[in-house]
Amino acid sequence: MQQLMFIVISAVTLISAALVVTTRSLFRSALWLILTFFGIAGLFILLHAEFLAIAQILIYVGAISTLIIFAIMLSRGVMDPNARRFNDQWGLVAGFAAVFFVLLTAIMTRVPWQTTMAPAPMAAEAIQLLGRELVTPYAIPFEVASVLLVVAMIGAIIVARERES
Amino acid sequence: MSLFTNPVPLTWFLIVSAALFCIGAFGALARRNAVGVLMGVELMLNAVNINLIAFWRYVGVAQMTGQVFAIFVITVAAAEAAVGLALIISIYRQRNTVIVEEIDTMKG
Amino acid sequence: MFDYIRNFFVNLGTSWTNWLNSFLPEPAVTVVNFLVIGIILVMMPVIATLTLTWMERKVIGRIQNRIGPNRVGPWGIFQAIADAVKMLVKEDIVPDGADRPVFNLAPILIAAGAALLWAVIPFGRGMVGADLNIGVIYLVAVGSITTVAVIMAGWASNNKFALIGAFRVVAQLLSYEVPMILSIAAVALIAGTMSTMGVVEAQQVPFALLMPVAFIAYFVAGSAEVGRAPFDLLEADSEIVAGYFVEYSGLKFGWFYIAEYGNLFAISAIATTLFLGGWRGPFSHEVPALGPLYFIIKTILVVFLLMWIRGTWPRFRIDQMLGFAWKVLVPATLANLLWVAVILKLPVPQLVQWVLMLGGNLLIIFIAATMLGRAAKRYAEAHNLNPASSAV
Amino acid sequence: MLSQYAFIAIFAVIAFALPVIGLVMAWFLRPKKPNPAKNATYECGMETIGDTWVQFKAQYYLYALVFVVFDVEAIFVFPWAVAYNKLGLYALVEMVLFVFILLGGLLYAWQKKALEWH
Repeated sequence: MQQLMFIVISAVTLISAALVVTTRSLFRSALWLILTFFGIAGLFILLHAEFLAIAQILIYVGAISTLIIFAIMLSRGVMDPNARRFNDQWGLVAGFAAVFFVLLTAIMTRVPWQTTMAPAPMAAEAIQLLGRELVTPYAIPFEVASVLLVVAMIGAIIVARERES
Repeated sequence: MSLFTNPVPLTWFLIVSAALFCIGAFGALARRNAVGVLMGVELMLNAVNINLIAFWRYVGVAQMTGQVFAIFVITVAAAEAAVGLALIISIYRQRNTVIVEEIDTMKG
Repeated sequence: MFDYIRNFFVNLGTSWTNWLNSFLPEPAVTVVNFLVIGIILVMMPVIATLTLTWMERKVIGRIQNRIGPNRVGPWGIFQAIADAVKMLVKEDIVPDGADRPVFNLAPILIAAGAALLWAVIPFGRGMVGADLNIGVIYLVAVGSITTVAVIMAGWASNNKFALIGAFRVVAQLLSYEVPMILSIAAVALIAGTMSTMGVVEAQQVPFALLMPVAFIAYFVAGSAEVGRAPFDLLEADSEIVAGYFVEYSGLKFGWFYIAEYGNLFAISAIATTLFLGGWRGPFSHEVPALGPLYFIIKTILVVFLLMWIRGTWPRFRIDQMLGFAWKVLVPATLANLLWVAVILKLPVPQLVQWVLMLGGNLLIIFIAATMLGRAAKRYAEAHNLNPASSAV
Repeated sequence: MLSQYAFIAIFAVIAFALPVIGLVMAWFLRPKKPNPAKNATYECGMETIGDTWVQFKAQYYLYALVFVVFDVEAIFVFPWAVAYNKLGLYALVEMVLFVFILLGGLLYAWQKKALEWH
């Protein structure tokens, strides 16, 4: 059952990801991106990382895609339906990406991963454990994350604000 | 029937993640539109997250390190998207274009 | 016999499962049960629309000194059915230049989002679709589907009013989602769990009494999220026609309508679950069958409160509305979150903790009200208004 | 535990199926007589003026921006909240610091009138 679910979910994820980078209309691209994010959330659930799955939906679907769609709407020049999608080197890039994928796959299938497949912690405890680790060993990154967010917000506000004229 | 009973091997997740990463890389390098480039980058970051979580599940499930790192990756992705898109909007306002090739000069 | 009735709903479920087990293999029983529960839950928005539209018309009618619907059936109770039939047989118009696939997908998505909320809402002890350990943020995350659907509807309609409406609604949804998340976080903090069942079990005292700030913030944010007056800017007829779904007609419009009432009902149910003790009530532990009854009564009371507010209050302006979310609700809910965290670490008996929480919350409300009053006074002076006539 | 999510998956399928079934039913029941006037974009009865792509204000983006920051903050707050009872005083101190840094950001946005509707 898990393998079947995995195949279905990853097929959805990869197909919609491919559509993200190839669709001509940027708005539709963004919609495919949202579907990709949902697919990735599904993969996280198969991996017993429920909190990450929900965070994925909350942040990527709820927040980042909204930002992206707003940016698409705010730069309406992109709506030209006849504009070229790719730059001149796209063939080269496609070849490079394909080769890179083959290379990665070849490496990863050869490595004898020492998988333990220990049972995942009970879901409820997993989140408590996560909370504990966030504030105990990762206390500094935890605070730095907050600083990063605020700095990003301030920077983005300065950049995006309309000049008073 | 093995599709119904066997657990998913780690390699499968890694392959999907690699595929996603390459698709994202293609988008980031080949798209002309700056927002499209950014979407490609987001895909790449997501591929990284799949790897982090897969290794957490299969190798280090006793600690939450993989999940913690994935959360930080999400945080950084959000910050990157916020600033990147703000830059795109600002550039659009000044140059009236979001095509990457047309905004490659640093001089105003 | 009495024992059976005492926990009627759960026992009924057990009997049903046993009956299925007598002729079906184990996995099939699970699937059939999932399907049955799923179909019941998915109908909740539709049921909510059929009953609440009637209730709303009656309540608003009473507030406005009218009778409300009274022609179709006794007291007009079949009015909603008549409306449903009308929507079903009405011609569907897709405007020129619309992005058809996206245009058609938007109402489906918004209706599905409204239904998905019900998966984690507990109706009684052991009566929940899925007791997820991340239940409370699941509710928030599902809400983001609505945001996407709204943008899709606005964009696909090829209509500037729809697009402007969509943008406004999204700005509203985003702004009010923050205080909503923060008030839910305070609930998770006291309960020590994110499972909706766990939250109800943890409410020896309804959380609304411990942290009125979080409850009020959730209530206000909830009514803003479903776009109810005084936050009904998306339907502000005089300003932007009918908002992001102007171009929809027939059942496609119907699904937006159903999603709106489904969300109204769901928001009330969530407020009940998180802040008003859910299915808990007198004797609910001895007689678990009373649980769903308490749950429904409390939910309907919250719905009634929302209707009352709609019938009484004038509409906010968009700047006031967004300002209220960011400048009043967000600081207040953040203060509440930290205050509750501080109290939980104090080495005092639980009762003292509760009193301190309530006290701190009342202080927060007092400070917020004072600052709002001052802001209103400043605004009135700046605009030469009579202070008595200016709100917020 | 995964069975709970199997329910969510099945439920999601049903939740999408219901509106689709409804729309298919309506498709059979309703009249279909389109004409150009009906299909025109609705604009209070007037002829449509100009492009749909009116320029939007960056203000919308600023709201989304502040929202993103607080949304990301939520994924730090929730695990902390659930684990809080089992953690020492340092958890409180860290969260106070975390929230105050964010509050600083909010105050900045407030000062710079990023939260103001123009």
